[in-house]
Amino acid sequence: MSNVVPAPKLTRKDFESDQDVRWCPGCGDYSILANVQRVMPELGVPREKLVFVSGIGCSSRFPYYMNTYGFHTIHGRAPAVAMGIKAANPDLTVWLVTGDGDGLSIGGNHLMHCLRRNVDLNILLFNNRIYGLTKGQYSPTSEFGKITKSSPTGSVDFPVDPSTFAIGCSASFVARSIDVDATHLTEMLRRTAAHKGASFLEIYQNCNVFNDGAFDAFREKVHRDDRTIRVQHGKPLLFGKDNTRGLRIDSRTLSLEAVTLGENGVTEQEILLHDETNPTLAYMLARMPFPDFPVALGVLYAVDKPTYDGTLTAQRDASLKKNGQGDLHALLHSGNTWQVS
Amino acid sequence: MSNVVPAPKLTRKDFESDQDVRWCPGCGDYSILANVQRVMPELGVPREKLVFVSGIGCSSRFPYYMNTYGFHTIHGRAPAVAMGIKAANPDLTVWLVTGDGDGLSIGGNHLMHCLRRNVDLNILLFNNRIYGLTKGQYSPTSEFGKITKSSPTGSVDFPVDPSTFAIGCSASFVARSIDVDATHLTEMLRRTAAHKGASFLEIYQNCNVFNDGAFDAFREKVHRDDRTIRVQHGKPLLFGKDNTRGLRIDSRTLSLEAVTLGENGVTEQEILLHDETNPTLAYMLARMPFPDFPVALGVLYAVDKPTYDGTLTAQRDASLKKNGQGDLHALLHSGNTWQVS
Amino acid sequence: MANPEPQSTPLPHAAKEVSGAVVRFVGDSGDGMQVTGSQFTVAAALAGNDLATFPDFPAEIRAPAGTTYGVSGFQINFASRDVFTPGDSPDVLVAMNPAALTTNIRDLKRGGLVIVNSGAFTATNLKKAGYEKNPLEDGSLDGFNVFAIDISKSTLAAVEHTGLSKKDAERCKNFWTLGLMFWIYDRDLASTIKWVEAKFGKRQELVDANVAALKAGHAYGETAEISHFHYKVPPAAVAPGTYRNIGGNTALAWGFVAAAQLAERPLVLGAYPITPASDVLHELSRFKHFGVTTIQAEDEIAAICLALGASYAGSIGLTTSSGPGIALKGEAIGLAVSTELPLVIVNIQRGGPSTGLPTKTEQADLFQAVYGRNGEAPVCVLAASTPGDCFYMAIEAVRLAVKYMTPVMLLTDGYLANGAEPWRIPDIADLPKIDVTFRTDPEGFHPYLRDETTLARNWAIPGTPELMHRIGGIEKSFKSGHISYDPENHELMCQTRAEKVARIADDIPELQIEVGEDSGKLLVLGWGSTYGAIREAVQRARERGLSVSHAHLKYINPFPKNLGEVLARFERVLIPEMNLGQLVKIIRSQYLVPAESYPKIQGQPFKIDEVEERIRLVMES
Amino acid sequence: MANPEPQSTPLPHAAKEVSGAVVRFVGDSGDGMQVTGSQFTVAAALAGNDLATFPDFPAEIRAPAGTTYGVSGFQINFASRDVFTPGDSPDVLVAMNPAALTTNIRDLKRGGLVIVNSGAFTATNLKKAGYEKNPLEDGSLDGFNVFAIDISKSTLAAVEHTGLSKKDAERCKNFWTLGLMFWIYDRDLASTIKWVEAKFGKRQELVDANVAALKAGHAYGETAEISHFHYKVPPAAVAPGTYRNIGGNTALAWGFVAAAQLAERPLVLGAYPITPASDVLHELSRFKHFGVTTIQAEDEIAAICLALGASYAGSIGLTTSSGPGIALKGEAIGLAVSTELPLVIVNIQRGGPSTGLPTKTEQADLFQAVYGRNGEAPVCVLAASTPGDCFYMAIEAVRLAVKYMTPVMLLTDGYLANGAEPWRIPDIADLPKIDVTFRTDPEGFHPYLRDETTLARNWAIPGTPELMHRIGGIEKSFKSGHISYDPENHELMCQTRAEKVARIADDIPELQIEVGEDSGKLLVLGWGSTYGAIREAVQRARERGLSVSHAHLKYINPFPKNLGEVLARFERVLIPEMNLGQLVKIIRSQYLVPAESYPKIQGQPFKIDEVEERIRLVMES
Ligand SMILES: Cc1ncc(C[n+]2csc(CCOP(=O)(O)OP(=O)(O)O)c2C)c(N)n1
Ligand SMILES: Cc1ncc(C[n+]2csc(CCOP(=O)(O)OP(=O)(O)O)c2C)c(N)n1
Ligand code: SF4
Ligand code: SF4
Ligand SMILES: [Mg+2]
Ligand SMILES: [Mg+2]
Repeated sequence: MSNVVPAPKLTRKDFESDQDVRWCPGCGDYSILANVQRVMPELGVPREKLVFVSGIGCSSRFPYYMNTYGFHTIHGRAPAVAMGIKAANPDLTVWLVTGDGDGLSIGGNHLMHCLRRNVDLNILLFNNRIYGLTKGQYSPTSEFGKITKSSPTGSVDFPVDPSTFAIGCSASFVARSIDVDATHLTEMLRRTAAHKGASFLEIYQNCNVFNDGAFDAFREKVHRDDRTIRVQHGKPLLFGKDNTRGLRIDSRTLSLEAVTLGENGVTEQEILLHDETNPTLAYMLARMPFPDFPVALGVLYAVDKPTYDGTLTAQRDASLKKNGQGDLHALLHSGNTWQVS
Repeated sequence: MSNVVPAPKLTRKDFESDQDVRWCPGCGDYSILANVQRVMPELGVPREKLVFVSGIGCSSRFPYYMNTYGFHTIHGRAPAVAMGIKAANPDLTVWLVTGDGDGLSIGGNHLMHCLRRNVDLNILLFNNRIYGLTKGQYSPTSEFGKITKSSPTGSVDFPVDPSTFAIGCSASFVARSIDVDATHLTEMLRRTAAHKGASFLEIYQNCNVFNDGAFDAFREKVHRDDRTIRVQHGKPLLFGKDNTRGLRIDSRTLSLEAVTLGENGVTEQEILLHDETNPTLAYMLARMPFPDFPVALGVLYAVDKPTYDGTLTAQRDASLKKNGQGDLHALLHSGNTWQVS
Repeated sequence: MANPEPQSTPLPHAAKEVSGAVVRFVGDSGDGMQVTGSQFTVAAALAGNDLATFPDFPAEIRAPAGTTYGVSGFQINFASRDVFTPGDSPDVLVAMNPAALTTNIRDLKRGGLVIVNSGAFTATNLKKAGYEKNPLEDGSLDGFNVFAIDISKSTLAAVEHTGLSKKDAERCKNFWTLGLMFWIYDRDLASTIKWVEAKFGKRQELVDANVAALKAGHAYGETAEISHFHYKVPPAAVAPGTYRNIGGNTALAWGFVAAAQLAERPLVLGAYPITPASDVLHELSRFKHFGVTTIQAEDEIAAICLALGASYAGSIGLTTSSGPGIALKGEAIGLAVSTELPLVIVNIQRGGPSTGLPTKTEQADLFQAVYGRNGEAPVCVLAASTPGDCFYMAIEAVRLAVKYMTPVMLLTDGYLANGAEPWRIPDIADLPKIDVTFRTDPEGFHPYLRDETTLARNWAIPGTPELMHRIGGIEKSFKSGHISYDPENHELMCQTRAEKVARIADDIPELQIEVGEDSGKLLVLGWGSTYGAIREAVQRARERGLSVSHAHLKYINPFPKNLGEVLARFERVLIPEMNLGQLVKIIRSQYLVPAESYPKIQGQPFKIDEVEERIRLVMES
Repeated sequence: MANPEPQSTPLPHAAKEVSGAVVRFVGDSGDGMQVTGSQFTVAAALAGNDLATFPDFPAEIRAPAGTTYGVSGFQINFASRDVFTPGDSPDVLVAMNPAALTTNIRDLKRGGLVIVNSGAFTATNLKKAGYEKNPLEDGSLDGFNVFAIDISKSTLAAVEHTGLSKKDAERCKNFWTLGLMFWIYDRDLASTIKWVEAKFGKRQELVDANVAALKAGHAYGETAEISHFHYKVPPAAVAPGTYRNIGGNTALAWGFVAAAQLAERPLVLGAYPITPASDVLHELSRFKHFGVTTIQAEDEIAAICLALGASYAGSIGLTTSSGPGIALKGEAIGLAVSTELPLVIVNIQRGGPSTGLPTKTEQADLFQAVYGRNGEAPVCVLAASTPGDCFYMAIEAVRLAVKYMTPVMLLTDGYLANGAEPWRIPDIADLPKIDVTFRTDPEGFHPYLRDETTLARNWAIPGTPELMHRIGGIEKSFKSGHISYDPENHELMCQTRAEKVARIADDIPELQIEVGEDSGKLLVLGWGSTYGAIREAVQRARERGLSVSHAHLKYINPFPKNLGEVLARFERVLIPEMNLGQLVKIIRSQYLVPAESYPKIQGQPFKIDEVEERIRLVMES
């Protein structure tokens, strides 16, 4: 141990690849990339042990810009490829980058199965509520009635909420953040990295070309305090300027209420404490209707659960222990054999 | 109107096709088939307006046995085919029969999208927690650690709960029943038929060849009262022999408690009333851990919401009203044209 | 075509008559080159020229300004004679910045005219384009006629009076450029002015500015030394009728609208966006009042399945995609084959394999179309040969699908999809009706009863009293339509499905020789979008006295009945394709003729020169 | 083979020596015919016979008892000479109920021996089987040697002492039957008794009952008039060694285990259950201690993608499926082609199109294997020819995949999967190591650097310091591995990928003539599971003096280098295939020889007779 030369500390620059970044100027993807590159050195994982896997979409170009291993796969299939990588080498740290189309339209099934299996992956879903790369069709997260090239009279699909979906799939870690808030985003990236198992981080990302301003109603500085709530484990669910508003449970109707402290005698006592381990609360927070409620950002849900790759490894080890290293000769000669001489 | 000859009343027999039913003797599918055939005449839909669509699996053989229109499609794709049928002819009543493998493994994505879009379909998912037709591999609903041909040392996948999944997909109707309970099953089939939109009915179904007894712990007569709860809108969530047990909310921990009336001073007052329209309650009921809690059967969730096919039709009508019947000549001559003579 | 002529010095202002020209507009994605090209096209069309156009988009949505990968281009070939391709090498290159110049100059004809916006040749832009020195100054453009004009500055001056911000004002520079090009080719400004007025309607300052820029550019032509370059391209002798310019994807979409009307059935499109097919979805989604329902599905598998469901329910089911998406549809195409339902699958091919070159053209999905399924799963395969032909092939695909109760795969490609040509608008009354008869008679009914001639099974749709039946992907009895595992029955059904598709040959036109004699030394056989290049190349080779003919396949499975005979009448057969030789293999396997392959797989269409050169080589060998 | 001989009356008890026989056991799904057949097989193998077997399962899991669609069968061909197929028509048919009789009697040789359980010929069962009269009584079996024995009753009597319930007791009737068959073919009971003991281990009463039934059946042979039918099949002259009986799917699974050991890399299987491929997943999932990881994926797309991910990470990625599942993998195979990663895809073909005949065999996915992808996406295609050959072809697939960094598609089919044959167990030391070298040197590294000979790119796996790089499905630069939209580069890359697969031809054995001369009148060329039938048919035709030879393709893309020459040395070429003629088209397109197709697509393998007859017809025409 004493002989190990400490690796030189890496910096953000070390995580930049030699390729020109080719997103549209102003795209929210830039900020996410910068924050990921910023957080990477902190995590202490050597670059060669990092793999970024993605599907197809603007967001899925991400791996090209990271100076790590990268696999830009095919549309929707990144979770499956990532799972194969982890099954082959659980030692690698695998990040998966996907979009709302890639991850929830064509790839929804793989995402679901990867979440329920709790494969140890860090999943970043860039939700811009649009198909960017194919130039602006509505996506499964676009609002009902959205007018796009493929829905000139308004889309007829009700959207799916990525975090609610993840909770429905029994994900063990569900969090939400937003491209423009570097502090929050880096914090969420750290939590995502730290969680063992399938960590699902939805990131609201502005596509300034095809869906500009999709999140302005709560992303703009003026609205941020009032229209988002940053949930923190064990802390009261307060929001608004000076934390004057909060969430309370109406236990008759089993639903959340957004209340103002001091109004109608509401006290901080009544405000719910956030509990990351409570699936019901996570479910309610994820799907609060906007703008009646603020948008919940932060770690909505996080519990420990055995990982798929961990169980695979354990089974492999147990089998080795029980049977010893496989003996091909013995296998071929097992059962009935006969000799011809 | 007065000239219309009333159609002769149909009976169960009228819904039996001329094909031999080819499930294993003793399979739970028989009972479901019988109950569907029993309910059909009540619904008053002429047989020619009924279409049964399925994927591949034992359960998916269902359409062959119904004397209606039927389409036995390919593995996992029934929701998409069904959606096409409804888009082409919203006048048809379409039932979709799928299995836990067909609907949740290969077909999970189509199911999700069909639920969130709220396509007007009646979806029956036969959950036997196993792949029947391919002779007994574990399915996405099989319990963790299940030993099957493909998992000799136990499966490494955490299961997905179909109803919880449906709720996560923002389904507008989610119900659960069980093959052996004809009364409950027929009631649920009626409710499923009555709901406009994507009605999702999960039916626990015993595969007596490859997963016999999967539901015995709560299906057996002796356990039924204690280990299942039949939820009914507006009624208290009581269960157990003589309804002596019930579900109460612990609003500190935002979770359900199974309590006994009279014990520790628990009164019926404290027992939750079931509210089909409350998604949070539906979510909690769907995923109650067994055997600490009873298994919830009944309509867990039901709300009205525009249907996909309804909105499509409305848009078609609006477009006709606005633009008049499309004029091909005018279309071809639209924009810049020039004359050569 | 021999223009511009750098050495000659015609009188300024006197427009010299030429037979045609190829012009390419290139600039940054934000420079509005597509609009410029389209407006130039309209003017040429209105002037009666025959023409063909091709835009070339960057793969990136909006690459950073000034980069080479952000260059957007538009090429037009217009002439007083028939035009079949957008042209090989431009006579005129309009380059709005250094990146556009560096990526396109190598294509320009020697001695061609280059118009550059010198205002964009800043140090930063030069660096982004990878220039070490300014090409306008280092002599590297010697041999071309270079006009370096500070178009940015001229535009700003021209629109100053409108009070636009500098940024908005500079945006008008494409109209300045267009004005200059209009002067060079002696075009009327009227149609563009009308378009600007319609486009910017309420924003009068934008109308004023763009019109001012247009006129300023035009005026510039009169005054500068560029006034030597002043041409007139007389109208082409084309068949009388009403014409419009049409792109392949639009023609395709309209063809399906027409087909649905001709069949008097609703059309249901299931599609998932993918380049270069998305525009068909976009276009068709505007036609609800034509009985067209478009569904943006969650993926390509759902898209085809719902189209099939719609067919089953009595609509015309259609699904459109490109290579990777078509790959995903293979299993469901098999279901359509087995259930014998009409279904049209369009593959707008792009560069492969895998994601490949999504914005580039290719013809390498032919094998996939003909062979790419499990089991014996024959489908009818058609290919459109020009943008306008997409309209007719869409109708043909629907006709054959419903008549033979079979999936039909229609192939086009990125080049057809994005390319455009003037198109004589057909008279609706001339389009033949498509007969659709649903089975309603319960007498003796079973779902796999067949028409004796076509072998099509009867189409009995849900909602029809007394015809309730079940279908699916398991083998069915020839006699009852019920599931059957009988060995002989399976063979009979496989043969019947094959024979049914084979019989389509009786119902399609025989193969015609497009150019040249009915027999001879060399037949150049093409399919799909190579039509124009092959046709012109063969024409030119013939003008040089070579015994060569051109025939073009629009029906690939089955082939036209006389294909074997046609092949036999030529000593040699050459097949140019944008792949490594796929049609050639199918032809060889079927007719055992030693057809030769001329493959090109560069994401770019054939040039006429390339085909002509290959013909020459083959004839010499 | 000429046995039983109905007219001869040999002395009872004296076993007549015959060269071999074909026996078919048929009964209800619940009658245990598979066990009976397997035990009979083991005994034949231990007696030194060469043999081949084929089970025939019903499509339904457990059809209602007594129905025709619930009939389960097992056929064995065993002999004192080489055996290559499970035999055409049985000499002996053992039918446990009327449904089994009615569905199988037409296959029996004229004069063959029929043993039926008359106890099962109840009115209900007769009706279920569709008999109006009892065939044991109405003379319809005249011309066969029929022994109607109430096996049910005899079994009950034999096991009465064990105190089993009637239901359990009757279940032993297959062992009674087996005992009788052991007597007829003079087999030793020991191996079966050992098996019964191992199987029922702790439940002594079941051991006792089954052994008692077995012995009773055996004893019955001695006493009844059936004792005329008493044969001895001497051992075959086979190469010395240790043998075992092996089925195709087991051999395949073990081959992959062996390949992983030879390559010293872990194996990762991604699979989704599908008939008839599921057993490979089942088998491989037992081998965790061999470094084998199996993942039951959510669908076939995930299955191949995770196998590809595993390959990327340095394991041997494998995915197994059948037709419809392979159709779904097309897009991902393209990604494997583009990223040039080693990947083995196994297609255990079944009847198509679509769901088709899932439990039946077919070879109709050849086109899909060779051509079924978008773009120019060449993959290496191999085919195993016998159950035991599956072992070696699995190793070969892995060898070529890792050596050439390419996806390899290995084709087998339902017939190979479920069929079995005696197999000489290879010495592990004789199996050649598979060399896998990962790139570790950062000097001059880029991911698409190639080996000059194989053109394989270097395999640089995550975890390797300093080699961080990005790959994907977009076209890459030949020179740097970065994304490239360059036209010439795309062509170069397409050609390189094609050339790489073509070069595999330098690394595989030349095509050998299996039977017959190196040249002559007719070459019968086969591929895959038709090996045995073709081989025997050619042998027989040669015995009748015809100039015919047999060659068999195990490498289909690329073909062996000498294939063209071999074809040229014969006047005619006949290609029997279980499809409508797929290999024949590929051969014709490549070599322009007028190869003739002999298609059979009935879900059933070729019979030797059928091939022999066709050879005769061709030779006469
Ligand atoms: C099989 C397949 N289908 C369709 C496409 C076309 N396609 C590329 S990206 C994309 C959607 C991208 O949307 P999203 O995942 O939200 O990513 P974004 O571009 O918005 O970041 C589609 C439909 C494809 N590449 N492959
Ligand atoms: C594309 C494809 N993959 C796999 C299969 C094989 N297969 C048929 S049914 C089935 C699973 C059936 O399970 P489930 O849906 O639970 O139905 P059950 O038989 O249990 O009713 C599978 C894997 C198939 N037919 N098609
Ligand atoms: S299209 Fe939208 S998401 Fe894509 S790069 Fe541009 S701004 Fe970003
Ligand atoms: S295998 Fe199971 S699910 Fe399928 S028919 Fe038999 S009992 Fe029913
Ligand atoms: Mg998006
Ligand atoms: Mg199941």
